[in-house]
Amino acid sequence: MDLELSESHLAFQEEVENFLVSNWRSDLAKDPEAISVFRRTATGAGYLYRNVPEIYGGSGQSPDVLKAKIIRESFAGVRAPREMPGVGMMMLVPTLLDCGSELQKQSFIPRTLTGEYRWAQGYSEPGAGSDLASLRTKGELVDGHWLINGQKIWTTMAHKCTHMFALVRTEPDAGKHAGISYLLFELDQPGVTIRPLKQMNGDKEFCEVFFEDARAPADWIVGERGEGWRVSKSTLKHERNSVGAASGSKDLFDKLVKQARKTTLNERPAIEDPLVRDRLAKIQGHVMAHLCAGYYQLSCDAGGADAGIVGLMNKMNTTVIGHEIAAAASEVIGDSNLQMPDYKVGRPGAEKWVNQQMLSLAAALGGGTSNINLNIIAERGLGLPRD
Amino acid sequence: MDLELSESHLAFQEEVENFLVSNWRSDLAKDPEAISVFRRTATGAGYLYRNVPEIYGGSGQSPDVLKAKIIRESFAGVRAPREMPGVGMMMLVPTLLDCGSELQKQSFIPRTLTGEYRWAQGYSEPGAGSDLASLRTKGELVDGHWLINGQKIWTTMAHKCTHMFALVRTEPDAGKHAGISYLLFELDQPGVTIRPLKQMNGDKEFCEVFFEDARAPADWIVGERGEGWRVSKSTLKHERNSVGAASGSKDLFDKLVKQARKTTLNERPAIEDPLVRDRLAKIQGHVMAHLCAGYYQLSCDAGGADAGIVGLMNKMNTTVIGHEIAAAASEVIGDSNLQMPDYKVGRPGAEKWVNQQMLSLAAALGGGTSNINLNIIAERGLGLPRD
Amino acid sequence: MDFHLSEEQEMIRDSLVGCYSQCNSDELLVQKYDREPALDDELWRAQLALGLTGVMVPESLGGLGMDLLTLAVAAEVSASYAVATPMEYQCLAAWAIACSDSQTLIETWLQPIVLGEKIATLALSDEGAEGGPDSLSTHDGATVSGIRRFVPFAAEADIAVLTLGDGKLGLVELRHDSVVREAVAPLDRSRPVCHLRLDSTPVVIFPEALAQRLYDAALILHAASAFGAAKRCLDMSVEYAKVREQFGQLIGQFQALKHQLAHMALDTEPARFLYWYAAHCWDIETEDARQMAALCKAHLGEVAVDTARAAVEVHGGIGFTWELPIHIWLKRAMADSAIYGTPARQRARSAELARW
Amino acid sequence: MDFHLSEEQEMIRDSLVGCYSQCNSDELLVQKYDREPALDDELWRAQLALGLTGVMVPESLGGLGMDLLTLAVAAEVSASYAVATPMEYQCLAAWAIACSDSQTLIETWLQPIVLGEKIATLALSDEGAEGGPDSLSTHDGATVSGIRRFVPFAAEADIAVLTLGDGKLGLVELRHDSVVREAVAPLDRSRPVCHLRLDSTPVVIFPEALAQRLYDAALILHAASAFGAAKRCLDMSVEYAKVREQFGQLIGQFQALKHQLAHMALDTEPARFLYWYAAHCWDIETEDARQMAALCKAHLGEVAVDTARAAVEVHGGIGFTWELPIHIWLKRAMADSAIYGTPARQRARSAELARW
Repeated sequence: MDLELSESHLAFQEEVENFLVSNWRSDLAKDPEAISVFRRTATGAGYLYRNVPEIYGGSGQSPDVLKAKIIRESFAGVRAPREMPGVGMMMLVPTLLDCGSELQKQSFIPRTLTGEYRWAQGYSEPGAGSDLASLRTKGELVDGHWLINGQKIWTTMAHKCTHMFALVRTEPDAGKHAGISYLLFELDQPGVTIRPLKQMNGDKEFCEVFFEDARAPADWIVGERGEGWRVSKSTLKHERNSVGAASGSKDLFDKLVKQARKTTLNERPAIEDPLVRDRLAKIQGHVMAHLCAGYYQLSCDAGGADAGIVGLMNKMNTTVIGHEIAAAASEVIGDSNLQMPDYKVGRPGAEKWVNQQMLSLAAALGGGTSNINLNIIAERGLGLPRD
Repeated sequence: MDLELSESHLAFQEEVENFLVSNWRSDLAKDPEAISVFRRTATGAGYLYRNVPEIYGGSGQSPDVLKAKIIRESFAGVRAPREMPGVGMMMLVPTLLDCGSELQKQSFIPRTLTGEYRWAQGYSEPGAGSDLASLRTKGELVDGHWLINGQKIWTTMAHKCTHMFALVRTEPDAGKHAGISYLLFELDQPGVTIRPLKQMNGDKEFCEVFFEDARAPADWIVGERGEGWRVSKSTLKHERNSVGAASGSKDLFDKLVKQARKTTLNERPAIEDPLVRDRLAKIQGHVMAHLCAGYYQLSCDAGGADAGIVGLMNKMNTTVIGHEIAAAASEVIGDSNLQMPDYKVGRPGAEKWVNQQMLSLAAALGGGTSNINLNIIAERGLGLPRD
Repeated sequence: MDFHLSEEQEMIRDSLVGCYSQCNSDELLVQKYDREPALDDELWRAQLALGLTGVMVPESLGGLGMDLLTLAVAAEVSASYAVATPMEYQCLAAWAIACSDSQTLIETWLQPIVLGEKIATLALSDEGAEGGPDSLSTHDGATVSGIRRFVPFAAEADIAVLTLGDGKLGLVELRHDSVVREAVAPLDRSRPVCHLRLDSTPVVIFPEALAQRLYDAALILHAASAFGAAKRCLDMSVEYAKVREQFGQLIGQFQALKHQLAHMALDTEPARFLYWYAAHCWDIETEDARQMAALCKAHLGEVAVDTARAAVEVHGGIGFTWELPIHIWLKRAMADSAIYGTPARQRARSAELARW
Repeated sequence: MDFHLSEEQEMIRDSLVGCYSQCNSDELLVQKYDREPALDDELWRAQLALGLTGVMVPESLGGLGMDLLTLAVAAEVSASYAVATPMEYQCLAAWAIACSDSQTLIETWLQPIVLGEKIATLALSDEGAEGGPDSLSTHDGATVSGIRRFVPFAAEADIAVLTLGDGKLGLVELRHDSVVREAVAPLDRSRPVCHLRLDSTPVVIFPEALAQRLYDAALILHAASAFGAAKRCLDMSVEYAKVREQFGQLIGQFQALKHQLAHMALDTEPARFLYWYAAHCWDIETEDARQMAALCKAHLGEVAVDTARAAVEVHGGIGFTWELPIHIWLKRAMADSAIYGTPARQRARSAELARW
């Protein structure tokens, strides 16, 4: 066991850090043009879009989870821009690399990497949440175009996107899964209406998207007709960020400890309160177990091995820890629970944890996700019989 | 709202207390003959066996939950003997009163009340726990006797009993529930073998009972052939002890508080430890809610009303509180958790809570009882659809 | 021995349900919740018309002469419809003034409050919180200075009854020049709050030391209110489970969800009787009344937040939206849980009051 | 960066599994558990034959020169077969003596312990418990008096390494006349315990202040042992759910049970890596090594008891019997959780060590 980097990875780390010193200054952070240039340079150096071939605008590196981790951490350390965020890069690009036509790869991938195309995900529908395959949005091929009718929901930031990739029922007579195709289309067209959904914390991150004869060119289908379900499952050949979830939990936990140092509870710093200490230490046990399981997964990934059941647990652990932190936070901040944080009037104080208490709920949602996650752990992880 | 007794119940309470002063002295507690005499006198006075008609040895009083509560508490206060404990009085007698033949009532009830007949319950089988109706112990009517073959399990104290009432499959060709009959038989016969099962805490409260051509007279069947399932469900027309479970939880909780006063933790009485205080207060919230719900049920019972969903919750609440107390106790007693209480060498100290930690598990058992209880609360209490 | 509400209490409860289910149906409530947080005039007038304000004022002083249990049941109903009025504070202020043993206070303020001509709120300190009991102080017995955080409906109220330490209560007029009401974005938009800053504000001190009784009564009302939120969240979840389908069946048929709902019910349903009991103990002034107030505030606050959070999860994504009112009860539950001391704080008080 | 066991560690683990699965199969274990609690000679000899005792003794002193992680993995395996030997204590005693910087201690005791000619145990104080660190004291540096509670395998051991406060360690011979070993009925019959009463018992003080390192190592081994119990309970429960039928289907098909098992797995599986990590921190002496030892003892102790209790419930009535060995791991988990400080106690220590 060795948690230190190998010689060659240490050298790589130095190389990345030198690159950043030469190519990034924090005062560029507000200059979109400089950011674009930086991303291009960093891609050229092999640090971004590592899993995307050079012909499509990536840097085409062979997978190395440790290098990926070094890049992630070094870039984050100086707040340098990383890959374009969002489902375009996370989901569509790997799918196109796997199942897209050559034309699709050429037309969509490079512009997604530059951020010119921003993608929304059209999966969930009001009647098809955890049971996604029961979706009803319809696509018909009429005169060389797909005509799309129906409704999607929970599309993250659709109102800021240019395109959508969606699962659409194109073969009404085929079976539940076999009737679905994977279509691409533009969002800025008369047949598409986007309505942001206000969340309980006042933010508007998710949208409903309505289609009335929305149109897509006939060849903007990924895979064949009726293959959409399979296409959407095409594995993400990614440098998996297996410690990502855990280190997010740890960051949040560390912030709560900091809050507890600042906040007064019963006339002393909350961190000195025995109940707060016990509660935080209890959470830290979970956080550290989760993080160490992440080290193990990283180590497995790096060696091409399968981490087994703990590899299925990241989502649930993050959710559970989020709930625990929410409950502890509500005790730490005391009467500040009565106040809604208002980011418009400046940096909020302790009441920002009111927002975290709400956001911790979102993690468990998306249509019974926790229950489905538990099923997966039980069936795939423990080998229990399917229902 | 009024938690005090009415005038008439206060008068009854006084009457009971006077009766006890005249008829019970604690030095009689070890004299079986005196106890029998006392039970007879108390029954004559209308205080015991209130729901059993006089002709079968009871006192035939009309139901009154408050009077029942007064009797219970007054008798308990001076440790006077109450009704014969056990499933004979709890389950068999009400069943016979409901479904038994006149002959059965006359032969079995009076001797059960005096304790001459002590009954074991033959319901569960190794393959039929929470799914009781899948039982397989077989009964055949041959030459005027039932011949019984098979096995029962979890029969409480069978090795100290004289008789058994059992559910037995007598109609192998009928449906799952319709093939079952309710039979009575003697345990002291060659065809019956009783093997006490040792529990994790070392006690032997439960038994396995094996039948090889065990015999019962043909007319020792309660109800008709194939009616056993219905007979076993015959409602207990009892003065329901709806605060019973809750006050048991409260007694246990109070004992833990007492323990926490006595035990030293981090060089001070455990009760002064902020974590212990918080934990105990949290449990007290549950205990008091459970107890107050019991007051409500008692009040409903007294008025002949239905307490609704809380009436279904006593078992689960008791179980959950038992678990919480177990967890708190293990923190209070510290390293005494390493010791098994040994009742043979005298009164155990703090380590008696080790036994409670184990016993709190037994409450949840009996073949998935908690899960079945939750189903009942969800389906009957909340009206959710059955599976 | 009778652990039931009286017929009169049930009548009041039923008439409130009748009133609110019309004026604050879910659709109306969702619309109202989008406006700036403020006192709901329509419902305030409806409550005044029902004569609620004097519920705890003795009959000799023109009130209904009923008990805290009655008001607590009313608070539960108001909570279950997320009614945006300061009625509970108004009622307790009226009670405190009626019991103040001060003719001046009674003559000046009781009738205007009972008639609803003046709006009263409570400015109680959470004894353990930042800026605790000492942050409001009176040196001369005639004026008061300092800060009190999170005073409900302070923007609309005419007067506030304050705790001043040592069991003392005081009354200040909020429209006085010396009073600054600093607006705060409230989590619970059905109960807006301000921070009060007083600077030599004239105060009338109550001759009777009623602060503890008032504080305990407020704890119990917030417990009742928390129960109202929890129960509403439970009921909405059960109803949703009976109509929402996934994988070709009602989600209420999935055993895991069934058990989640059963656990929510196990937490919630018995807790109603704990707040009844605590109110009853307060009413008849039992020895453990103070402890029961703390315990029931702690227990109900925690149960309500847990149940509301569980309800959001039962509803899936839609449960996280603004359009489904479940967040309204979540926020009410969070506020009830935090105001005047969090569950852990109240458990510590309960332990102390139990002489552990 | 490599968070895996080394091949050598895996070999040791596999050879232990091979050994125990034969000598301590469930059937044999259940039989043994009915006897008076005592050291299991057969397994003790098997462990000696594998050369475990010197696992943490430097190669220069004739040991294997391996690390605590290796011993912790061995402790996990021993726990999962409920092996009734003091091997972990023997190994740590050998380590402490080897590091003692005392030629006398090394020459007198190291080889007999490594060869298994002498049996060693640890008599560490749970710093916060009744009869804490001060109950054993040495005035003259040559003798020690006082009580130490719950010393494992003290009835069989020849020597004990004691903590004496201020980071000091001492070694006493238990067969000395001045030592009273008071038998205690152990909860965990696979690890019998005695109370030690010392009255001017001759003691050799270790020149090196190793008490903290020794205590931390013991915490980590008990955490590993707790993990072994938890994992075994989880595995038994999953297997049972795959074979037991009720209502005409495998109970593992019921969603509620599935989720119970998933939650048990969520608690248990990642926790293995926490004890690995804590052992690794101890081995390379990181700054937070002490804190991680406390944290992992607290976390694993609680996880193990919860998981074992859940496993009993999954098994229904049969889970409560003596015949099904699940209670053996429940009791081991309870003992691992309580020894040297309960989870709450260890969390308080962890908070302190984290400088909160």
